[in-house]
Amino acid sequence: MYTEKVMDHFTNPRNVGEIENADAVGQVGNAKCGDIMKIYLKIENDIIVDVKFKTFGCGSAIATSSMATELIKGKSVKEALSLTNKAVAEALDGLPPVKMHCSVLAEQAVKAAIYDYAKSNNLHFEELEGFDPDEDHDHHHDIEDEVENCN
Amino acid sequence: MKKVYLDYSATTPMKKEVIDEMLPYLTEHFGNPSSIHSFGRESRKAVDNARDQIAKTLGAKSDEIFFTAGGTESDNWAIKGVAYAMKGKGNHIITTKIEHHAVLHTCEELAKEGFEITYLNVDQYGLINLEELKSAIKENTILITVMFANNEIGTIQPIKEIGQIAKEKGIIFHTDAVQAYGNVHINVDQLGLNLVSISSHKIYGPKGIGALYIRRGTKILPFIHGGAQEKKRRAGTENVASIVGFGKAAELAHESLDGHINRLLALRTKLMDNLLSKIPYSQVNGHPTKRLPGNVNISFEFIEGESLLLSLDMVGIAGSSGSACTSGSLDPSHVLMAIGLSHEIAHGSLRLTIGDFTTDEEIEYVLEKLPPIVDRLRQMSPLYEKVKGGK
Amino acid sequence: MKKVYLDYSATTPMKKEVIDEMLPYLTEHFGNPSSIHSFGRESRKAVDNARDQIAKTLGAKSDEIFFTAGGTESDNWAIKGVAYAMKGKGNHIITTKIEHHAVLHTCEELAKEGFEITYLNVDQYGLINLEELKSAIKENTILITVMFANNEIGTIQPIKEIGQIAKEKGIIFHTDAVQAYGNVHINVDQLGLNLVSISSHKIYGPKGIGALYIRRGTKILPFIHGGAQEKKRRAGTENVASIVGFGKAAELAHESLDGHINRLLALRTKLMDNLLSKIPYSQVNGHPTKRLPGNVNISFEFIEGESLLLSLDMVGIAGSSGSACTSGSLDPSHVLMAIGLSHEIAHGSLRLTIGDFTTDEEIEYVLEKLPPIVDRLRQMSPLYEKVKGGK
Ligand SMILES: Cc1ncc(COP(=O)(O)O)c(C=O)c1O
Ligand SMILES: Cc1ncc(COP(=O)(O)O)c(C=O)c1O
Ligand code: FES
Ligand code: FES
Repeated sequence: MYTEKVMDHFTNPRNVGEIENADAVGQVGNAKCGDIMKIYLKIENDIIVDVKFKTFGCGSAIATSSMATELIKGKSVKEALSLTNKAVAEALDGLPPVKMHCSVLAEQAVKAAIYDYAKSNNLHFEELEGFDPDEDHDHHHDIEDEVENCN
Repeated sequence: MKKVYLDYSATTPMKKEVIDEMLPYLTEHFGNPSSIHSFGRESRKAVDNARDQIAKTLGAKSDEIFFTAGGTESDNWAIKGVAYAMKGKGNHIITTKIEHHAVLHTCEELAKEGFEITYLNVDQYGLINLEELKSAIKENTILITVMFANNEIGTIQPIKEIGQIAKEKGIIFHTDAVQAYGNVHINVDQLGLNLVSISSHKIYGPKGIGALYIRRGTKILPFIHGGAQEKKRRAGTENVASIVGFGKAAELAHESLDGHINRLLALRTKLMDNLLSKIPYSQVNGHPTKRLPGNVNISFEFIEGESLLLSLDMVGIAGSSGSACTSGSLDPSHVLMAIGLSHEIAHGSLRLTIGDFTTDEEIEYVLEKLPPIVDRLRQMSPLYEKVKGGK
Repeated sequence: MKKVYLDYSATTPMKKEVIDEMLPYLTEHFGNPSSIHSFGRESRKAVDNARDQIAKTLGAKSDEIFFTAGGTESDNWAIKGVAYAMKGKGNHIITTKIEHHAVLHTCEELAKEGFEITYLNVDQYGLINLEELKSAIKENTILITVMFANNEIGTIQPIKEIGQIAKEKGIIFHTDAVQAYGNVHINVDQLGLNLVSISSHKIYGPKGIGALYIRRGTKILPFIHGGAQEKKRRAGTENVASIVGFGKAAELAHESLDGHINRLLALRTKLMDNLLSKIPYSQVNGHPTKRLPGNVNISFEFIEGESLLLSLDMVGIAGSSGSACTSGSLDPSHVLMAIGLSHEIAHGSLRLTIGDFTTDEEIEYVLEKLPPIVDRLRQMSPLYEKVKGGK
């Protein structure tokens, strides 16, 4: 059900861990639907020089966390803010429809970390207008297409 | 790669004797049992023989066994069949919160049609409370349907006591014995059962075939209409080869039941005890003793089931989980919720189910591979940080 | 003893390629397709592949094919599923007098629940009248269900024309194509079909497996409730091996359809023409040309079908009959009654259905054995005396 790339990032996730004295930390998700993602950023001159993550979630959640960190590493904060969940999913050669919501979390986690960065540095990003890292992100599970485990 | 199948509750491989018994009916003996010529009679004999074999395993009469396409159809038939047959008498059905979806969703459909459903609670082990059952019974109660053993946590209900209560009140009692059959002794008379659902692919027989035991005199309407098969109670050309396989599988399971139970129990104990002692922050779900012999269900805190299953799959180990991430709905398993687990704990649940082909070596393999996988996932989990940090 | 099977409409032997394709799924590939581990994924792939194979034979999309336990379940599902889904819009269903019992009895059940059923007449050949259909349509008509080809007399209905009428009126059109499938070209778009029932064991596949084609957007409720299989529309662990066999059988049937039709037609013509010329007081039932290629249905006056079948069976020939004596009810076949046969003529009906393994030599054998049997039975028949006496 998962592409080779997803399985690769699940098996050998890039950038797992924590950054001590991180410049920004973001955590999103809620344990109710299975996903918690935490991202640590080291930022120098507006460039993300290091990034680490921890994830409690399914294979897709772990793989998208890993891919998202790869995609923003070395990028400017601005560029990182433009990261979409679709881009993460595409970089993984796609996700099953029922697992798309997991990639939303990766996007949200990056935003949450930058939100943290903006707050402590008194910066303003219009991309973050209306963004609330503490809200319950509704990564709308599409019940219709999903598979229950009934055996 | 080494392959270790520990998902016997999902489905079982077929036994060689079962396939051998089926093969002639997939090749030369292909007649339709309803035909009166020799091809048909050959098939008819085979179907009758399988019916005898299955009846024997339940202490039932042959004419009380009706073949279906599986456990799901049996459950649908039993519940809707009784509901519609008895609706002149009442519209109240009692079931539990931890039934298989084949029962739960059928009850929900009936609720839409105006039937009233009581869902009994279960305790932390997954057991219903007999007093709660008694007080749930009303004038208009027409059916009690309580599963024999649960597919996720393996808990075995006090079926005999339920049967007694049902009998005293004159209420029809159905049990979904899909998981129990072939793993527990079942005698329909001793247990006071009116209707029993069973399924072949859980007992080393073919998929797509099951049966409903219907005690003589039980008021139940047909569910699938058409030809006059199964004494006009279940239409459709008989699935002869699969019926033959199911009969053989049932016979084999019955003959070796005690040995099977003991063997599975030994392997189960070894697997469960060692996992618990090797892996901190783990807990068993289900009852310590009133449980299916092959069922292990453990929650590992701080990790999520699908990741665990994928990691196990990569080392060739096949299991299942009650995590929401594998369930497709926003919520984790309704069974794990009903026994009072928190969402987090339910998420980290792993079901490993042992069967007749499981070896001691396979258990050793799991005991070697599983702990480091749990550890690796925990290292990645934001939830684990606090604990490590010496909370 | 020589064995000549001429009851292909009752059921068919499996083709070797079909069994070969199934075997791995009866042995090593036994996983439950709902499981996420490698065992499950292997099965899931096989089920998806079979779905593609079948979709292709109907000119349908793969996600419009839903597996069932056979033609009977498909018919039950189609009719009840639409009836319950559409009951807000209307309660009138149009069908025919010559449907298979899977359709007729389901309609009768719905009639008990307050649905209104119109049973269209058929002419002497078994054809419905399109004008009668048109005038039967009412404001509250929600479903037209007309079989593609009849199982007894082989008559093929004007499905395309019915599809057009249904489409114009915006009514859902279901056809029971259990007999037609694999014997007639079927394209769901060209024929304007919303729902199509098919069954594997009529096309050299395994018994106990079938499918319902459901056009995207068709309003239909599930029939069997439970797990989330078949996109939550048909619960129950998938019958993987049989699904694989069905897929292969469908593919084979589709590939060789024209050759199959021509071969059967040649044998059928030989058998029918010779029987008619060799045996006096005999008549063909069904349409001379709009009929299934392998179907022979002849009535021999003055004799009764069961006696004939038994006598044929004693020389190894397997056929069937619409006689009341084989039907278990007091009346002869409702189909033969609907085309206007008298009880006596219906009683003496014999159905011989030809299939892919039928040889010319077998036809010769029947032509040799059948006439003296008919004659012997006639000599015993009191009805025959008058004729002999030169009436
Ligand atoms: C308890 C229980 N009931 C019913 C079923 C459904 O049986 P089947 O898969 O044969 O439809 C299952 C297994 O899937 C089960 O575990
Ligand atoms: C026209 C027709 N419809 C439905 C059926 C039922 O199909 P199944 O035997 O697969 O249930 C049959 C054959 O028995 C048939 O000939
Ligand atoms: S984290 Fe639960 S489905 Fe992806
Ligand atoms: S004469 Fe015996 S059943 Fe017809």
